[in-house]
Amino acid sequence: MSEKKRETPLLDELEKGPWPSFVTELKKSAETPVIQDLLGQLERSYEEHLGHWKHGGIVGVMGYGGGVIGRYSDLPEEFPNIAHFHTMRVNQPAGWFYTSDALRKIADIWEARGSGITNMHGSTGDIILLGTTTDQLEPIFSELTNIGFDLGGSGSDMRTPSACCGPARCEWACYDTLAAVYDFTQTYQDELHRPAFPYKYKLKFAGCPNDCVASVARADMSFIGTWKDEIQMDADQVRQYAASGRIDIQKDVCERCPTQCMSWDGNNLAIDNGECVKCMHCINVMPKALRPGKERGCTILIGSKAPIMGGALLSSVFVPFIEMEPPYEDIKELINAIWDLWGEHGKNRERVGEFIQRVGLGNFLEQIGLEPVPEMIAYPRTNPYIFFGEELHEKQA
Amino acid sequence: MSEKKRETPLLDELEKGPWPSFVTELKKSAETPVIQDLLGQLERSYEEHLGHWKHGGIVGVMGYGGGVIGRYSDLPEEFPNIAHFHTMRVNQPAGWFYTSDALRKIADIWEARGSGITNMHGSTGDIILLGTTTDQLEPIFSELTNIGFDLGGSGSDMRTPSACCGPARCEWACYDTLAAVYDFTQTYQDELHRPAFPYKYKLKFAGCPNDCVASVARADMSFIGTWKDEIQMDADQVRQYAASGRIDIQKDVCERCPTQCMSWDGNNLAIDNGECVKCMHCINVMPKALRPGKERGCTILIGSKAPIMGGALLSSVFVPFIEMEPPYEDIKELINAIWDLWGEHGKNRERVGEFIQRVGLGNFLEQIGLEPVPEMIAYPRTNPYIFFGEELHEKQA
Amino acid sequence: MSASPRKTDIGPPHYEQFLPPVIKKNYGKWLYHENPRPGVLVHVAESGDKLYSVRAATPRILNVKSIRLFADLADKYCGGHLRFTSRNNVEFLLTDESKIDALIQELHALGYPVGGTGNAISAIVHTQGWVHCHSAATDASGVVKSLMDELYPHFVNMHLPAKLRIAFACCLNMCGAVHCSDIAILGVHTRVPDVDHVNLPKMCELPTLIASCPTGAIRPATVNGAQSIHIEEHLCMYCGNCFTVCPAVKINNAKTDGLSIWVGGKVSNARTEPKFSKLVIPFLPNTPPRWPETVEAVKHLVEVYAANARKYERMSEWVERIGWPRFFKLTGLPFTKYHIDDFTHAGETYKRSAQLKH
Amino acid sequence: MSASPRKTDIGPPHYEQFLPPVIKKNYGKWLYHENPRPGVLVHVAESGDKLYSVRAATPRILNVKSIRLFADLADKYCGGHLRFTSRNNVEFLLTDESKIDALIQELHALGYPVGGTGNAISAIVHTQGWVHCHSAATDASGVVKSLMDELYPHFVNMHLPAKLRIAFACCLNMCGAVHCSDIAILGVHTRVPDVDHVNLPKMCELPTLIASCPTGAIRPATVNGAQSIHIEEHLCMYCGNCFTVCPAVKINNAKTDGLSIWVGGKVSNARTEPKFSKLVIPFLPNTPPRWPETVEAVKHLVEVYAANARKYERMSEWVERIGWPRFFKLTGLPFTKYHIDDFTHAGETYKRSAQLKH
Ligand code: SRM
Ligand code: SRM
Ligand code: SRM
Ligand code: SRM
Ligand code: SF4
Ligand code: SF4
Ligand code: SF4
Ligand code: SF4
Ligand code: SF4
Ligand code: SF4
Ligand code: SF4
Ligand code: SF4
Repeated sequence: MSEKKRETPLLDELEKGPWPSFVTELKKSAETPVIQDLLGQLERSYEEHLGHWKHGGIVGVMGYGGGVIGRYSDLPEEFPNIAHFHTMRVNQPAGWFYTSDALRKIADIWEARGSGITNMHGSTGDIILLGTTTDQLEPIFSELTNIGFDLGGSGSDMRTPSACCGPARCEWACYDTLAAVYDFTQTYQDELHRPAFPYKYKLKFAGCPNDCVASVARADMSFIGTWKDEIQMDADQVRQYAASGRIDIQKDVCERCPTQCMSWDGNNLAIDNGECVKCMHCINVMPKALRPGKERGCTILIGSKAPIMGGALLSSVFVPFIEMEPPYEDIKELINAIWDLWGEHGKNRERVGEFIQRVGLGNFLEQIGLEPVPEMIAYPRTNPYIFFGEELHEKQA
Repeated sequence: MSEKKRETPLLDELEKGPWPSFVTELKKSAETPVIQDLLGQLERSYEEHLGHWKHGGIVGVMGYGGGVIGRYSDLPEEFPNIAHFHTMRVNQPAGWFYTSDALRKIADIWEARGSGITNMHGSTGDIILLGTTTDQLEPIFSELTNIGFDLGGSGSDMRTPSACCGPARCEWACYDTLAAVYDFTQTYQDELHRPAFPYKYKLKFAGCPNDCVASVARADMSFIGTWKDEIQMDADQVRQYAASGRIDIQKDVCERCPTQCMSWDGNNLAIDNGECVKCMHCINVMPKALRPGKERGCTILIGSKAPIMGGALLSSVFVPFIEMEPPYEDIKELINAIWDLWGEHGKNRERVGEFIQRVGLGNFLEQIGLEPVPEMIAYPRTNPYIFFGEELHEKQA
Repeated sequence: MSASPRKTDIGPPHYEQFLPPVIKKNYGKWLYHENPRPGVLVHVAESGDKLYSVRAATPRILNVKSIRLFADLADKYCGGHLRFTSRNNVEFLLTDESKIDALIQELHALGYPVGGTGNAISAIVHTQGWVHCHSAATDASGVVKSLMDELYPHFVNMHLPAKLRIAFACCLNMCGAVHCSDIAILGVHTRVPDVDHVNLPKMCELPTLIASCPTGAIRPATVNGAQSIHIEEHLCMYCGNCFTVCPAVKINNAKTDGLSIWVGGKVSNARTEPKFSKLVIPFLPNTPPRWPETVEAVKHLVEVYAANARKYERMSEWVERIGWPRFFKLTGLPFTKYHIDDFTHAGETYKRSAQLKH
Repeated sequence: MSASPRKTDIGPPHYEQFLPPVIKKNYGKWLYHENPRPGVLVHVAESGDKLYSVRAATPRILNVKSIRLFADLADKYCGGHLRFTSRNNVEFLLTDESKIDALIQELHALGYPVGGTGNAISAIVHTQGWVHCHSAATDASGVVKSLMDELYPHFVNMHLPAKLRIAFACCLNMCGAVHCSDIAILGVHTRVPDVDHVNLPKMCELPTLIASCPTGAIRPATVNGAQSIHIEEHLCMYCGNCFTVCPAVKINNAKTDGLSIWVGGKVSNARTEPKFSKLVIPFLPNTPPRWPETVEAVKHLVEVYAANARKYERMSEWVERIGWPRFFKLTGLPFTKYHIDDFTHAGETYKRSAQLKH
C-alpha cells in the first residue's frame, strides 16, 4: 500500500497561496513510505473531519521518564508505516540560536532514523522531532547526545525552560536571559528528565516587561526583567523623535503611560520615575531616546497555565524584585522549597498556580518562608472571611 | 431594682464630646424603668465586652409575618423591664419627608406603648421603634394604622423599599423616585408583610448615577436613574466656572472623565455624548452649567447584598435602560417572573444575586424571557467551558 | 383610637402630604443647587424659587422627646416641614434665607451640629450593636460616637478632597453597608463558636444549621447520645452565620471579639465604578467606652488621605492611583497574610502582571 | 557514533558556541534598534557595530531538507549564524547590510516570505492538530495556513495600529496559549464524550478519571457487570480532560467538533496589564481544507480593528476603550448566552455599575 503515491486532493489545496505550506514540507519527502502514510492518514482526517491518533503505552529512552510523546495511528492496517509515530522533544539551545553546522547534524540524524519532519519549534520551546518508532528512540538519543544535544521535558516534570534572545540581540534585556535559562536547565536536569512532580512545571525567562516569551501566560514560573531606578534618557533624541513627526510625544507617549507619570512641554520630557510601573511603552516607542534604568533585575511571577482544570491563570507576583546573579542561590532555594511543598501536598495534575489558590497564597508563603508584601496582590481581601487561627491572640498577648 | 437609678460610669463617658450622644438620648427618659434596665444592661455589656440579647420565638402582629424583630434579654432577672424588647419596623414615607404633626403622633404612640427610643432611621430605611413587649404589638399597630402608617419588612419577604429625595429636592432626578417607591411599595404590600421568599428582597430607588441610597450595594433590585441623549449644557455658565477659578475645567473635569470624552479649549467645552457613560462627574462639579439629558429613565441592576454567605455582591446590569412611567407594567412583569423563578428554585436563604450566579446569568435570562445584551457584562467569558447543549447543532441544522 | 376597625396593608402614607409648598410647586423643576456653607444647601428652581436645606447631625438613636424638639423647630422655621437623609441626618427645609442663622444656632445649642454636606465626612451609617442585636461583636453607637467626636471638624467643614463615607457594622452581616464605604469599621468574631450541645437539639434544625456554613465547617455529630454538630476548627472563619440560624451555637466572645478596618469602597458611579472596601487592619481590640485604638486608626487614615489625595479623588480613587504598596507605606500599616484573600475568588485578587513600582 | 559510552543529563549545548562574533563582542551592549523595513531589524551597539536580523516565515512544520536550505543561506549570508523566534519564525543574522536584499530575494523565491516585525501580524503560534495529536477538534497547520494566506499582507507590511498576535489551539488544553492572544482560534468539542465501556476497565484508572472532570460530571457506574462510569450530560462542557487521562472516553466527534474565536488577550506589560482573550464567536463549523467561515471571521475582526483602533492600541486596549457593547455593534457579531461566563468566577464578569453608553 505504501508503494504507490497516495492521492491527497484536499491537502493539495493547502499548497496554494503565499504562506509557506506544511503540505509542501511533508511532500518534500514524498518518496518515503512514512510520509506517504502520514499524508494518507491526514487526507483521511480532512475527509472525515476526524483525527486518527491515539496515545498508548508510555515510551521513552532508558532512565528518562520524559522527552518522548508516544503516538499510534488508530488505522495501523491502512497506514502501517505510522503505526508508531512518536515525537521526541529535544531541548533547544538558549534563545534558539544555531549554527548551520549544528542544524545539519540534527537533520542528518532525524532523516536517517525518523520521519525527517520537525517543528521548529514546539510551543514550549523544544525542537520537535515528529514521528519515529520505539526501536529508534535509543539510537537517536545516543546520536543526539554525541552531538551535544539532550531531550526536553514531558509529563509531570520540569518542562524545557525557554528564554527570549535577551542581551544577545536586545538592548532592553534587564538580565542575562540566556545565562539564566542555561544555568537553571543544567541545574535541574534530573527534574527535567524524570517526572516526579504532581504535574508539569514550566520556567520562562523574559529580559524585560515586554515578555517576548509569553512567560506571564505560559510558565509556572515567569522571570520578567525589570529595573528599579530612573529610565535612561537622551533628551536630544527625544527632541529628534518629536521633530521627526512620526510620533506625537504628548498623545502617543505621555497620554498612553499607565500611571500618567510623564510630562512633555514641547521641548523637555519629564518622567516621575517613582510612579513608573516599568511597562516599557515609552521605551518601546522611542528606543533611541529611552532605555531601562541601570539597577536591573527581575520580577518573579508564579502560576500561569492553560484552562485545565480550574481555569486558565496568569502568573502572579512572587518576588517583586531580585537581582539575577549566578549562581542564583536564593532563587534556587525558593524553587526547591516550592517543589517540596507542592510535591508533598499538590494533588495529581494540580499545577502550582492552582495549588496556591487552593491552599491560599498567605499559607503558601508562610510554608516556604517568604514574607507577604502588598506587591503580590492587586488589592487586599474584600470579604471578611478571615482565618485568624490561634496566632492572632497569641500575638495580642 | 428598676427603682433606683443605675450607675453607668462607662456610658457616661459617651456623653462627652461635640457629637450628639445616644446615651444622652437614652437618659432623656432616665425616669422610666425600661430605660433604666436598658442603660443597666448596656453598661454591663460595656464592662464585659459582651452583648446580652438573644432572639427567641418569632413575634409579630396578626396576619403579618414581618415587621417585628423579637428580642429578649439574656439577663431577664436583673433587667426585667427589657426581658422582652422587640423592635417594630415602620415603613417610612417616601424620601423620609415628614410634617411635625406626623412625627408628634408617632412619638406619642411610642412613648405611651414603647420605650420611647427610635432609630431615625434603620439602614433599610424604616422608622425603627426600638423596644416594646409582645402584648403591645397589636395596640401599637392599630394606632399606627389609624394615623396612616404601616409596618415595614423583615424576614424572607420584600423589604421596605427606599428612595432618594429625587425630584422633590434634587435637580438631577432622572425619574420620579418618590412616585416609584410609593407605587411599588403599595403594589407589593402582601409580599412586604408576609414572608414567602427564599430570603429577603430589597428595592432601592436612586434618581441618578450618584446613587444616594446606595442601591447598587444594598438592594436586590437597584433602580438608578440615567439618560440617553446629550448632557444639557449652558456654555456661559461653563465659562463662569472657568473664570471663577474655583475649578480647573481641563484638570478637574475633562481629565477626570472616565471615558475622556470631553475637551476644553479654554472657551468651549465639547462633550462626545456617544462615549459618555453617564457617570455624573462633570455635572456634579458644575451643577449650574451641566444637567442630565432630556430622554430620561433608569438602569435596573440586580443582586447586591452583604457577605452572607457566598460573599458580598454589587448589583449587576439587568435592564440597561427603561423609561419609568406608571404603572410600570413591564418592570412588574419582570419582578413577578423573577420572584416565580427564584421562589421555586432558590435555596433557603439564597439571595437572588447568589441564585443568578448559581444557575448562570444566561440561563436565568432565558427562564424569565429576557434577551442577553452585552451591557449586562463587563466582558465575555474567558474560559472555554461552554455548555452548548443540544440547541447548538439544532440551530446549525 | 384602637376602637376603629383593624386596618392592614395600607402601606406608608402618601409622601405628597409631607412636602412643603415650595417643593409641591417646583417638584421636578429644580435647576441647580449650591452649597453656600457647611450643612446648608440651596436648591434653585426654574421658577426662581429657592429651597434652603439645613442638615443637622443626629445620633440616629433618637428619643421621642428629641423628635418633638425637631418638630418644634420645623414649625418655627419651616412651616412644619423636615426630612431625614439616607445617612440619618435631619434636614430642615426653609424658604426664608434670613432664618437660617437662627435655626443653626438653636440646633447647635440643642447639641445637633450642622454640617455633613459637600466634601465632608457625613454621619456614619451604622447598626444596633449591644443596644439591640444578639450577634454584635462590639457596640455600634459607642464606636460611632467616639469616632465622630474626633472627626467632628470634618463634619462641620468641607475641606476634604471629596466626600468621605464612613460606615460601621457590628458583625459580618454588615447591616451598615460597610462593604462599599471609603472607610469601614467592622466588628469581627475571631474564635470558633461554642456549641451548646444540651439546647441545640431543642432549638435548631440540623439541616438548616449545617447548610448555613459558607465553608462547610459544620458536620453532624452525636454528642453524649443526642444529635448535635461538630465544627471543623480549621474550616471556620467565625462569620457567625450558624449563630444567626441557631442561637445554641454561640459566636460572641468577650475576650476575642474585636474590630477590623476597611477602606476604598464606593457606591456612586462618579468617575469610577462602585467598588468594595478592602481590608487594611485585620484586628483591633474591643475597648469600650471609647475604643481609642480604632479612633486613632481611622483618624490616621483620614489624615493620610486628606494630605495626599487630589481634588475630587475619593479614597478608592486615591489608593488606586498610588497603588496598594504605596498605601501601606504611607499609612505605615503592616501588611500580613490576613490581607491576602483566600475565599472563593481569591485568585482574582493576586497581582497578575509585572507592572510594579520599585 | 553510538559506539561511544552512553551520555545522559548533559542538557542543551551551551548557547555561546552558536552566537555570531558580532553578538559575542556586543553581548549586553546593544544601544537601540530600528525596524527599517518589514522583516528587517537593525540593532546598533554601543561600539557602533550593527547587527541586521532578517525574519522569515516558516510553516513551523519543517522538513529537514528545508532546514538544510536555511543552513546554506546562513553560510552564504551570515557566517553560518541563524536563530528561530518564540513565534517560530527564522531569523538570519547579518553584519553586511548590502547582502540583505539578496537574502530576502532568495527567501521569497524559496517560499519563505520576510516580514512579521513591528506593527504587523506575525506567525500564528499553533499546535499539532490532526498531524500528531489525539485530542484535536480540528487541524492546526491547515487552519493556520488558510488564515495566513489571507492575512499575508499584514505579515509583509507594518500598517496595523500595534502588534496583532494570533494564536491557534486544537483543543481546550490550549497548547498554543490562545488564552492570551489578540485573536485566538480554539478547536472545540461540543458533545458529551462516548464511553467505550468495554475497554474502559482495562485502559483507565477510575479515581483518576473521575477526578479529571472540572465540573464533577463523571460518576462511577456499573455497566453490564463491569465497573465503568456514567457522565451527567447537563454537567459536561466537553473539555476533553477525561479523554486526556482515559482514551476510552472518546471526545472527538466528526459531526459536532468545531472552532471558536476569542479576542482581546495580551501578554506584554506595555501600557496595560496582561489579560485573557474573551469569547466572541462560540462556534464555527469544521470545514477543511480551507475553513472559509473561520478565515472570513478572523479577517473581518482584523479589518474592524485596523479601521477603528488608535495608534499603539492593541486589540484589547481598543475594545476596552470602546466597550464590549460597541465591539459587538461594530463587528456585527451576535451576543448570546454562550458569551456570558458561567464557570467558577462568572459573577466577576457581570457589569456591576451603571456606567453605560446608551
Ligand atoms: C507539542 C506541543 C504543542 C505544539 O505543537 O507545539 C504540545 C503538545 C501536547 N500537549 Fe501541550 N504541548 C505543547 C505546549 C503546551 C503549552 C505552551 C507552552 O508550554 O508554552 C501549553 C499551555 C501552557 C501550560 O503549560 O499551561 C500546553 C498545555 C497543555 C495541557 C494543559 C495543561 C494545563 O494545565 O492546562 C495539556 C493537558 C495535559 O497536560 O494533560 C497538554 C498536553 C499535551 C499533549 C501531550 C496531549 C496529551 O493529552 O497527551 C500534546 C501532545 C501532542 C503530540 O501528539 O505531540 N498541553 N502545552 C507543545 C510542546 C512542544 C515543546 O515541548 O516545545
Ligand atoms: C435594624 C437593621 C440595622 C440598623 O440598625 O439599621 C438590621 C438589623 C438586623 N439585621 Fe440587617 N439590618 C438592617 C439593614 C441591613 C442592611 C442594609 C440595607 O438594608 O440597606 C443589610 C445589608 C444589605 C443586604 O441586605 O445584604 C443587612 C444585612 C443583614 C444580613 C445579611 C444578609 C445577607 O444576605 O448577607 C443579615 C443576616 C440574616 O438575614 O440572617 C441581617 C440580619 C439582621 C438581624 C435581623 C439579625 C438577625 O440575625 O436576626 C438584625 C436585627 C437587629 C435588631 O436586634 O434589631 N441583616 N441588614 C437594619 C434594618 C432597619 C430597617 O428596616 O430600616
Ligand atoms: C440627602 C441625600 C439623599 C437623600 O435622599 O437622603 C443626598 C443628597 C445629595 N447628594 Fe448624595 N445624598 C445623600 C447620600 C449619598 C450617598 C449614599 C450614602 O452616602 O450612603 C452617596 C453614595 C456615596 C458613595 O459613593 O459611597 C451619595 C453620592 C453623591 C455624589 C457622588 C460623590 C462622588 O464623588 O462619588 C454626589 C455628587 C457630589 O457630591 O458632587 C452627590 C450629590 C448630592 C446632592 C448635591 C444632589 C443635589 O443636587 O441635591 C445632594 C446634596 C449633597 C451633599 O450632601 O452635599 N451625592 N450621596 C443623602 C445625604 C446623606 C447625608 O446625610 O450625608
Ligand atoms: C524575536 C522575539 C523574541 C525572541 O527571542 O524570539 C521578539 C523580539 C522583539 N520584540 Fe517582542 N519579540 C518576540 C515575541 C514577542 C511576544 C511573544 C509572543 O508574541 O508570543 C510578545 C508578547 C505579545 C503580547 O503582548 O501578546 C512581544 C511583545 C513585544 C512588545 C510589546 C508590544 C505591545 O505593545 O504590547 C514589544 C515593544 C514594541 O513592539 O514596541 C516588543 C519588541 C521587540 C523588539 C523590538 C525588542 C528589541 O529591541 O529587539 C524585538 C523586535 C520586535 C519586532 O518583531 O518588531 N515585543 N514580543 C520574538 C519574535 C516573535 C516573532 O517571530 O514575531
Ligand atoms: S522580552 Fe524584552 S529583552 Fe527580551 S527580547 Fe523582548 S524586548 Fe528584548
Ligand atoms: S515605562 Fe510605562 S509607566 Fe514607566 S514612564 Fe514609561 S510609559 Fe510610563
Ligand atoms: S441620587 Fe441623584 S437624584 Fe437622587 S438625590 Fe442623589 S443626586 Fe439627586
Ligand atoms: S458624565 Fe461622566 S462620562 Fe459623561 S461626560 Fe461627564 S464625566 Fe464624562
Ligand atoms: S450588623 Fe450584625 S450585629 Fe449589627 S445589627 Fe446587623 S446583624 Fe446585628
Ligand atoms: S462561624 Fe461561620 S464559618 Fe464558623 S462554623 Fe459558623 S457558619 Fe461556619
Ligand atoms: S491543543 Fe490539544 S489537540 Fe492541540 S496539541 Fe495541544 S493537546 Fe493536542
Ligand atoms: S468532557 Fe470535560 S466536562 Fe465532560 S465529562 Fe469529560 S472532563 Fe467532564
